[in-house]
Amino acid sequence: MSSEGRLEIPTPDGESQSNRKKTFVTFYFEGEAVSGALGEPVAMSLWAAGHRTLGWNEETGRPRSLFCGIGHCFECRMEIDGKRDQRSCLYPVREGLDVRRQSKPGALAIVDGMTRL
Amino acid sequence: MRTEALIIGAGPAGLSAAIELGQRGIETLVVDEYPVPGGRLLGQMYQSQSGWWIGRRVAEDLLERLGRFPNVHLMLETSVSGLAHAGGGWTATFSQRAGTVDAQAVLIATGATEVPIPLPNWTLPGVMTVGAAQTMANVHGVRPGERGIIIGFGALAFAVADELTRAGVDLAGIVLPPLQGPSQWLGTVQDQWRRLRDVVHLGPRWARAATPLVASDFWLERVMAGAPQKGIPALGTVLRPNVAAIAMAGEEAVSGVWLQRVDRRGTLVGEPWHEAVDFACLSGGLRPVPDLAAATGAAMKSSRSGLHDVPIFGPVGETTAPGIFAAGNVLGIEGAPVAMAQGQLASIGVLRHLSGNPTEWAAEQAAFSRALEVARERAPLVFDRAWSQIHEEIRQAWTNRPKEG
Amino acid sequence: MKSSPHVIVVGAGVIGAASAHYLTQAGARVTLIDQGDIGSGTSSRCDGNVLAIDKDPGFDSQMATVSQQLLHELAQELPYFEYRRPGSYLVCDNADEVEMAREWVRQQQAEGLPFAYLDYEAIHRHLPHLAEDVPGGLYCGSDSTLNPLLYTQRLAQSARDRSADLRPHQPVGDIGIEGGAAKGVRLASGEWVPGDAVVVAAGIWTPALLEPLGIRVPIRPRKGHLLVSGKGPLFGDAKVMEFGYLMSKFGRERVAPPDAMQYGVALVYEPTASHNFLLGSSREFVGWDTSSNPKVVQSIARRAMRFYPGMKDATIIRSYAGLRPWTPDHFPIVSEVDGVPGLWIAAGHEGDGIGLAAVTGRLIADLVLGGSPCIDPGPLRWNRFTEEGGMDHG
Amino acid sequence: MAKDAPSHEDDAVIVCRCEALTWGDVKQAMEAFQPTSLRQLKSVTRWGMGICQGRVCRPMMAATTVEDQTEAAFRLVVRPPFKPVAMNILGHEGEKV
Repeated sequence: MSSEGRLEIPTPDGESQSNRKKTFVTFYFEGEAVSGALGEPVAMSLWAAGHRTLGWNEETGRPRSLFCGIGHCFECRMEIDGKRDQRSCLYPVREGLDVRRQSKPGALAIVDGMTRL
Repeated sequence: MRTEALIIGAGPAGLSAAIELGQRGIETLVVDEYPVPGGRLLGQMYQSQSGWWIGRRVAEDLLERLGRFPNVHLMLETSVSGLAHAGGGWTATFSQRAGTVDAQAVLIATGATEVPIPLPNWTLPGVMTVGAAQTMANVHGVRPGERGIIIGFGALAFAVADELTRAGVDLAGIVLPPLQGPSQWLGTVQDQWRRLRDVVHLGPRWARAATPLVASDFWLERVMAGAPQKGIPALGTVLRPNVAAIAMAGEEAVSGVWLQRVDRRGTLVGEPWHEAVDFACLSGGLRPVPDLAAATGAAMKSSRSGLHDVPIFGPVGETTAPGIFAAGNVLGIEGAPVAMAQGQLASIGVLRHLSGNPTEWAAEQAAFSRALEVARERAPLVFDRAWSQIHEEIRQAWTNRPKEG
Repeated sequence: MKSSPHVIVVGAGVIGAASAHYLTQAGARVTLIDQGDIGSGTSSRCDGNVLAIDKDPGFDSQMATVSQQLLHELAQELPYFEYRRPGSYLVCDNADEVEMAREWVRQQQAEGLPFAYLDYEAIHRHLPHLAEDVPGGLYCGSDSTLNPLLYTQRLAQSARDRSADLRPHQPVGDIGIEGGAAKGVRLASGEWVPGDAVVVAAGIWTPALLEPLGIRVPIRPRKGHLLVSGKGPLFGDAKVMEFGYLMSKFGRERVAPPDAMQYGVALVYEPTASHNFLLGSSREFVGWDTSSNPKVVQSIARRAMRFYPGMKDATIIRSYAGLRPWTPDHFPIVSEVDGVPGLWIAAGHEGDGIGLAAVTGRLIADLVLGGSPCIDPGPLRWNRFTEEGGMDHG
Repeated sequence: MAKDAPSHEDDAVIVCRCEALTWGDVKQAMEAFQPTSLRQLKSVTRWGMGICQGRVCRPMMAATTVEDQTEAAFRLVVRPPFKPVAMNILGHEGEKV
């Protein structure tokens, strides 16, 4: 498996540091098939496949993506297999995962209660 | 589920502690959020005085040793969401699954987090911490982008620059962070330059030769401010000590960075210019993640910046909360070999807590304490010079802590 | 009283801040003192309730309604504090509750209040996320909500803008009585702050401040927990609570799971202006502990899912707990202390401090400065507990 | 492609990424409320109240100036859940799975 989004960092003694014995599987991002290494975090597969916007900030609607890479910042939160707010930098790829960006919440409706009935 | 010891964090500290507990027959559960054990060891690769440090191999070795003990269990993809004192021990709950774990002793080895460098448009996809880039490239073999820039002179900046350039990723160099407005907490330009002293020995031979020259602030300032704008070749890229990143550019993702020259006093001079990059790595430094320790009620040493918040701890990783121990970067940022020795020491604390015998394992404690001192002396990187002073204050606070009864 | 008297308000929670706001508005000089930050006690560990829906017809309801009107005016006058008036709902768990809810609405409508009973079809039309088996509910149109942290700060800010002296991080040592009247307070630092009147608006800390003077105040801390969701889809734009906790008003036993009964857990759902929602709440007498009890947190989550099954996938990002200043008859004390001229109490609002802050602050200003009171202060007198016995104040 | 020179407005820089709070928002709150602790600043700006719970923005907030410099003014307070948790998991903690 080779991909433009992948790289090799050789150790000084010539062994590959990162790309060893990977099994690639298919999962779904917004319904579109994406290839990822089994067990690597979802965000890594998406990044390698060129998908950078992993969600939108709820307040501004602006794109956000992986930031800290190890589960502290929650910027890469996505809906994975129906579960909200999953950190895609931690969540391991498995065959057939359903990965989606979280919808932006709508503005809070301002209804005057005195006129509701 | 019940266990004698619960270790939170499967990095160098947690795994080292688990091995010690494992070989002494203690039922031990190690949990970690990450799908792969090893913590930050997984991405580490740098040259030290004693040769190359390849963290992944260290992790593999620790895991191989751990695998010999059927009494040690590893549970990954597991975030601790609650830790409550119950029945003389602690009950942990988790984010990923219902159910609880009751433990008689808990070792908190939750490591560190990176501190931010805020600059205009830094929320754009493609701006990430330098640790994220390291994880991406070294751990998962994913290319962060075609051309990047490293902002900030934190210790990880140089290791990651080296790794990325060896993998053929083009870098626009290592530049200063902005030092005004929301980034003012990073200190002065002199503070940034002084950080270079702690890593100069990792650079090429000529840079190491320059060590005596930059030892005085007088010469450090002049050398750094007078560097050519295109930078000083280092680690396959260029160090640009008098150029600051002042803003990121892009619409849906990073497309460039705005740079500007900085003078000897840190003032921005001349006109800013734009360079095309599709990713940026922020290297602000590291701070401990002591949240769980604080939540147990353990006495903390709090810092105004939050950069140095740590539990007050004793010689074998004890905190002031009963049955709560800590090891590794959660006690201060000192690197993996120090964390491993702290993990071993904390295992002594856990063993004594479980047996109720506060004096057993004295020979092992002495050996691990020596190992800790050796690891400190040989540390290839000094992450933050404040830690030795803070640790001295903590030693005093521990000695003078109010004792129960 | 002088034309511009100096009033010392002890306690910078929402009640003290509202008192300072109305006192300065009426021309008094105010010193607002707190042992911690502005709004750092119960006012920062609560939700944004401004309710009439759960008030007994009569004085209780009148006090809440006047407060709602005053708040509506404050929202025009002060900078933004996330005030809005979406109304609120009570939802029923079973047929017994439906019967009582109908009765409750009848009583409220008789008082001319904007209440409506909502049958099965109507409640599910109003609240489409409700569990299918919820049999009915009711609605009150005048109920409003706000950000309690910001509201408290805005009130204090308003007082400061009228030259009130804000003294945070100043624990009060004692209240100075000379010749039988309140003359000022001595701070723990030793500083003497003289004043023409002292208003103790210290919530759950009120009894400890007055006890050295032999003045007993029957306020006890009643703990409540709240959960905070992450940003995401909301389950409606208005506050929703369960009717069950009103059942005691009808002398009926509430029917709920054992954990909910044990911790006094009843559904409270409150959407906020930050794309998230709060869930409550619990009612417990467990001393002064404000830590989050995982069992109570769990019980609140379960109770919420009983009414909103779709919440199972919502994310909870933290919990917190506060101590409500409870009184035996659930009314606050807003009154001068008999026999100690110049010494006032404004405390004991249990879970209604945010909602009743406006009327309380206004009433304090009216009473302390000798104006005509905005509501009948009779039912809020401190000596109503004295009359019941147990007071040792000579 | 010609590039516009960047905005040097520090005030527009987001400091709390979760709540999209800018440096200008923080400065405004400092002026309007004169907070005496980081906790009070938090209550009027919402820094640290988002899903990361201040893990990212804490050091930046410490760069603000608040009057009170005592440890109580900046002590770390942590409340469960320490990491976000789905309601159905929270509601069934302690049960066998």
